Amino acid sequence: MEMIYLILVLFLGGAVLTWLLGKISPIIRDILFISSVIIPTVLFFMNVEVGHDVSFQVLGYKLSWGISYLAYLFSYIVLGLGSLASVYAVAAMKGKKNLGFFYSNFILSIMSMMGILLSRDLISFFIFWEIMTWSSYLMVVFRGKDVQKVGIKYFVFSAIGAYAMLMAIVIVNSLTNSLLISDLVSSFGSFSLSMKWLIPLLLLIGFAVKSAMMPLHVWAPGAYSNSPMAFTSMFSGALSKMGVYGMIIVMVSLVSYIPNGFWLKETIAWLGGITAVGGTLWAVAQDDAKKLLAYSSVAQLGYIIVGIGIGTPLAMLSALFMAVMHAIFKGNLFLVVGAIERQTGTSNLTEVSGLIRKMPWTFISALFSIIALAGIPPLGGFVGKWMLYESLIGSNHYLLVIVVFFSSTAAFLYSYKFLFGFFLGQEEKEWSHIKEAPAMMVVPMMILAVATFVLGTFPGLVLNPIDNGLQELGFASTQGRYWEMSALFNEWGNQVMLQPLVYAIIAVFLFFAAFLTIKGFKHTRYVTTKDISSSGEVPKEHENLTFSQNFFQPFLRAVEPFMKRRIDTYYSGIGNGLEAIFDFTRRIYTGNGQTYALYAVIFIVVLLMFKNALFGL
Amino acid sequence: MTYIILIFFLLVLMVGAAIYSIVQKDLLYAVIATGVISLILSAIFLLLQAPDVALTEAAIGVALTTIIFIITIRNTVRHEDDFKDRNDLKSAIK
Amino acid sequence: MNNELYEILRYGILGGSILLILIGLYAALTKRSLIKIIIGLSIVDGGIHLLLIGIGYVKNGTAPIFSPGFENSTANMVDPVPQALVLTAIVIGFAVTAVALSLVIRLYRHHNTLEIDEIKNLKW
Amino acid sequence: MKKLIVILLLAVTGYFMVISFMDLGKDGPVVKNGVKDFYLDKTVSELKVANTITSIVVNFRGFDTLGEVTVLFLAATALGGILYKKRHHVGERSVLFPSSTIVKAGSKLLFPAIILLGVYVFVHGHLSPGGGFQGGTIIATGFLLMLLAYDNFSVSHKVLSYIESFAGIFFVLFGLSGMFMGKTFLENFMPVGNLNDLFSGGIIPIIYILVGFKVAAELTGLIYTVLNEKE
Amino acid sequence: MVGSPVLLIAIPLLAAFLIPLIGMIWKESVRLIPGLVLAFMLVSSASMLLYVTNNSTIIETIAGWQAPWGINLVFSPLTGFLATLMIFLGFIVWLFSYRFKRNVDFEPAKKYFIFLMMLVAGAVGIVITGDIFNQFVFIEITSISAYALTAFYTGRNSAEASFKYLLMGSLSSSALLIAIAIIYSQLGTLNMADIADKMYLMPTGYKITALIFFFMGIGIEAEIFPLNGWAPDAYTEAPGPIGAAFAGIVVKAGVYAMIRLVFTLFDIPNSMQFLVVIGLVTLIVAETSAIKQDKLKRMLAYSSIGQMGLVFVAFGIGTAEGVFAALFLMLNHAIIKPLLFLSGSYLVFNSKEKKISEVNGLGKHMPITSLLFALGAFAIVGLPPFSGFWSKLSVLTAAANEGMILIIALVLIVSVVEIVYYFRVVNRIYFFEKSDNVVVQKPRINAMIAMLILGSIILVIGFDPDIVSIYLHKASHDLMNTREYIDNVLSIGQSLTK
Repeated sequence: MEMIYLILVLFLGGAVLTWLLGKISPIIRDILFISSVIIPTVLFFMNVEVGHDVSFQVLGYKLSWGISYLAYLFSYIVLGLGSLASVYAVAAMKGKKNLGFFYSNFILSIMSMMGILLSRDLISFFIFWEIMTWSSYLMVVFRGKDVQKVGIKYFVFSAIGAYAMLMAIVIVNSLTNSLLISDLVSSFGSFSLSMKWLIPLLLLIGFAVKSAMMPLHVWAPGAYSNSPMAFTSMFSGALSKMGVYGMIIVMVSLVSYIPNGFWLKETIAWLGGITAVGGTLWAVAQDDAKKLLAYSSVAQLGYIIVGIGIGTPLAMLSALFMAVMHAIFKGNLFLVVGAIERQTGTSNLTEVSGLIRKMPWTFISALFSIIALAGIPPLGGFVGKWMLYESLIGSNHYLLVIVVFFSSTAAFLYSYKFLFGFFLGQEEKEWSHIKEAPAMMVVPMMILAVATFVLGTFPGLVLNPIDNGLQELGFASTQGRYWEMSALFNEWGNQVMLQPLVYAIIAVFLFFAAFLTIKGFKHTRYVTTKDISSSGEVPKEHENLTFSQNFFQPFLRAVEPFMKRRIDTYYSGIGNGLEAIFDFTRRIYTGNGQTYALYAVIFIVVLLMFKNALFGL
Repeated sequence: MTYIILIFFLLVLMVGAAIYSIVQKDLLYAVIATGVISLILSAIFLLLQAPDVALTEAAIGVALTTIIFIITIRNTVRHEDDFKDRNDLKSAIK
Repeated sequence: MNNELYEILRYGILGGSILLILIGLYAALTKRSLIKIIIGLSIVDGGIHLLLIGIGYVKNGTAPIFSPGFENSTANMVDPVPQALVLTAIVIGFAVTAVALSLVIRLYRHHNTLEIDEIKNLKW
Repeated sequence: MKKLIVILLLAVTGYFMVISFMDLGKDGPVVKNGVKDFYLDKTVSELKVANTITSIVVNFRGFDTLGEVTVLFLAATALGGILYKKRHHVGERSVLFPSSTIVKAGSKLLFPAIILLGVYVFVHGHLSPGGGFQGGTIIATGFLLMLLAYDNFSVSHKVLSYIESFAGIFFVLFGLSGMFMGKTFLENFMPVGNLNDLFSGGIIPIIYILVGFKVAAELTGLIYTVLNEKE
Repeated sequence: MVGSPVLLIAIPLLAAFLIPLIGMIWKESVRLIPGLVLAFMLVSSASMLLYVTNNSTIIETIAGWQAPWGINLVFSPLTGFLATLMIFLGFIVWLFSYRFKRNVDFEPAKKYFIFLMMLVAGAVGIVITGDIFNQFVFIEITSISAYALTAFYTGRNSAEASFKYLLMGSLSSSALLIAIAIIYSQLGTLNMADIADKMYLMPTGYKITALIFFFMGIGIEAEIFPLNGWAPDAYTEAPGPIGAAFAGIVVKAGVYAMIRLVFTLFDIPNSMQFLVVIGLVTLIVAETSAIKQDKLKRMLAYSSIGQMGLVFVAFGIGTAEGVFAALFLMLNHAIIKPLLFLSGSYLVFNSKEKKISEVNGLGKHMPITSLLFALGAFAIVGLPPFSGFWSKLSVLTAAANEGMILIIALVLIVSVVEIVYYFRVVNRIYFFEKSDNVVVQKPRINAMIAMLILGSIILVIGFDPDIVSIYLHKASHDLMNTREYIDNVLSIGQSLTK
């Protein structure tokens, strides 16, 4: 059997078996779950090679599966994060109900993402896209919270996106009589002008929904925070990257060939910029860590979209690098929140504080991820952001630089809030019994934390595959590797490492860490939030005095005018209005049999009149 | 000629019976008028050289349909406008 | 019977059948009593039967029945096919009317009214 | 208001119907030799049936008739189902109106005559106007008369159901036996005899008699069911 | 010859007449015989379908008279496919409703099964007959069975639903008779192939008037927009399995009659556009009406009407691809919607109002039924990898190949509406808390088997749509080639000369 078939069948069979046999005993279920994620992963990396396609026919449509360099890059994200998150999930979800269902959905969503990456034609791409959508939908509603609102919103937006894609797909089929992506790319130049605009636009709508681009992002915060955290790390880390993957292909292979297509690119870049700013501001305002990270994901995806929209090789490079990094650190942060929620029962930043001593490993992995998120060297986030700025300035998008810069500065605010709210501050009595999460949860988090460090130090590990992918897309390389163009590597580093800079920073970092730790041990006096006596007012027992309360109030007051108009309210207005109209249309069915008979007579009269108008007597 | 006059006479009678049957508020009379329509129809069928149809229409349209209508009216209400009260056909016929 | 008379006869029959159909439809569409509606429908049926027979009629036609000695005189026979169709249609119409009336009885049993405007528990 | 709309609509419909139908059949069909001539021809020459309508109803379009008796059968069954109540007062029939002695006596006299007429009509269905449907309905009216005249006149549901079922079964079996004899469904497989003989037309009279029985039983049962409906 | 189409009609009729007799002696027979008959019909029809797919169309004359003169039955790839589908569904519904409600008396049970069998037989008759008046008779058989089945429960509303259905049904039969009268008066024949052969002789005015009356008559059965007021009521008030039978059998017969008219009988090109318009209107009105329903079966009914609208849109595309897509859609709808009705009828089994809110949290208490309902919901909104996706894809592909981009957009927008209301119900089943006064009803084993069969078909077609595509291709070829149909039917006798 072809290896690709085998991998997908293993995933699918694993999903079914986990569900069915999982009813027998939890141990069998857990083992089945982990092995049906790990075994295909190993098989994939051992056996699947780029450029080996298999094709077959269904209903007269020619389908083709295989893997490209670009997809291979994304499969690192999907399978790597998938394996780690699945190990984490087994420990994190222990004792919950309906776990068989959860696990099999987990496997299904990994399978569907791999399917998307393996698809070389639009139909199987769409099929796996939809499987991904509904399996992730089932995860969003898994906890049974707000299902009618959040779940339906997620699915409706996904469906709008997917149907836009489907429409593009059938139009492509009618124009080229083939559904292979390569055929679309090669014959795109011969389409009429309207089709040249319509098809990329429709496809972009589909991808923009999944990558949470404004104004199609409204599903994301609810959906990210509603699904179990073990899955959200996949959701935000890997699943949203499928939108990015599609978007890159469309922007590079199709939009570049549209006459005056740069307008579209500019628009996308600006939408990305707005997404970044909006997501950041909203993230700052959140008190729930899940919501905060969700908005932060939206913002981070905004950077990636900016990079894709600019479309120069360096920008693409930065976008892809940020995509990988985002998968790692955001995936990790959601795992951290999951761990905290599991141990404390809440994910609210204003309720929990001072966990640094209780959950040190969790803290360290959170710290690494936050630093990477904020874009501080030497961790991975820095390289991507640097290249983004460089490419923006290089292509004369100065205004956009300001926007992105503003948003990434503002990102410090929520990064700080996150770190501070959970781990620093006073230790509350009620959290004194908290213990560190089990090893099965800590190990994946630590692996991801180390990954941020490794990739920050050795960016070439990722940049080389990215470069392969870009060359495959048609950025023909003339002088070696693209990323060598970046000042970052020209000036301060050799081709693989950022050596001097890195060593210096690591030294400083370690020194400060050691210094602070030693100093901290000596002088710390542990107090609780209630342990204050200023101006003689003793706080009441239930008063929430955590530091994280109203953390950035002045800042929020300053940006309030921008945040007042929520797109969400417009959408719900449209939704409610439509439902009201629909409620009115069904009144056609009055319930009176005679009225129905009258309709029949009207029907015949209208037709007879039409007949007279069209054909004479 | 007489043949045509006869048919036309019957047609007019039939349309009159039809109008009567839908104008009449007393459902019993309306039903009987419907029976009359069937009877006239049956006669017209006979004149139009369709004896088989005439026979069927006479038996079904005049007798059976009418009686089923009457039974229904007896089980429900007799006047078109009074929808609520159950009338007593027995006393009406006496 | 000459041609003009035949024309008049045909117009009369078709016109009568159309009138019957319209009168029946009027009753079915405006009357509020269920029984009146069914009366209307059966009048419509009658009109259609007349229409079919009228279509089959030919000038100076004779019934499509062969009497002894006249086996070959098919020339002036009226069309037997519509008659056969009407035969079937009458019986079917009666069957439907009977079912309708039994439904009326049941509706009256439940709703205690025959007004069609009040029998609309099922709507929208 | 509603009436006005309906009148307007019907006026339009009527106008269109008049202008579309007025010339219907004016010069006969556009196709001059339709199926009708074939029927008229074959009825005499092959089937030896005098009444063309009978031959059409039973033979050429016999399948319609099978469907039609099924419709009646279903209607009779449906009536029972729709008016079904759990507790049946057997033998207790409501009286439509009390009948006088004259009516009773007259009915008693008329009843055999009506039945005889009905039987005559369906036995001679292939020779003269009439046939199974007509005869069956006439017999049903006879029973109706008795049911109306006599409060205590009752028909056995069981017997009706036997007649109905057997007539239907034999109808279908006659049709099928045509198939088993290497011909087609409902095709004549018996000697046709001479035109205008009582025993002519092959299976046509037999089937029509079966139809007569079935229609009579179904209609009687139908009326009986409705009459039994207590207020 | 592998079988005889006439047996598909004659055997159930024979059984219908026989059941009252045998029922007097052996009571269980009234339940068993219809099942045996349907099984026989299924085997016979399926074997004939296999035969006609590989060989020529089976045409059976009745009473020995050749095509234009006698009534004939046409078992072609198209009619055979639809007939087999209907019989299969009839069998499934029988299997499901065998002892569906335990406390039903003997008499109603007898009638229920007779009517169910006759419903199937009538629908099969509508499909395989080659004569328009015969089709009318079969429509009446189907309708009367349907009226009776709708009024089967003695509750307050079932008679109302049945009466509305009957009112519309009477109008339908009147319109059909008028149309048949016009056709006969002009062409002097009632055979479909013969009519199609001579249709060019008919004056345009009459032709279109006849078509309009046919549209009205058959449109009521096929649930096109202004004529479908009866449908939601009848679906809601009929017993659960009968809702499945309506959606899977009766409507399909109506749709068949409609397309036979448009594609074969009448040669009016504009009627294709009419199909598209009326289909779109039906689709939009029905789907938008469904979203605010609070009764489960009523929602399913509106959804069913909407799907029929989509089928008409697909037929209206007018190409072989469109017909293929429409037939595929019909097949999928005939499998999925009955599954929804059947599982839905167990979800609201003990409830009086049959409200959607009463399915809350049943996923834990009746896992398999709920799962099958969810499977059906996923399939009907067209999510891959279930069967509904392929048919939706084929419809859209066919429409795109004709350049109907606006129609694609409308269909897809409506699909989003569909998603909303189906997912709301699925969410309720799985993620809400069950209220205490809802009594759970475990499905009987036979009902479970029936539902599992349908569910597995959804999965099988979803994973490999090619196992049915050969039949669909043959059928669409059959429908598109009017000339071949005419020649097939008329060649066995000689055509009437003009």
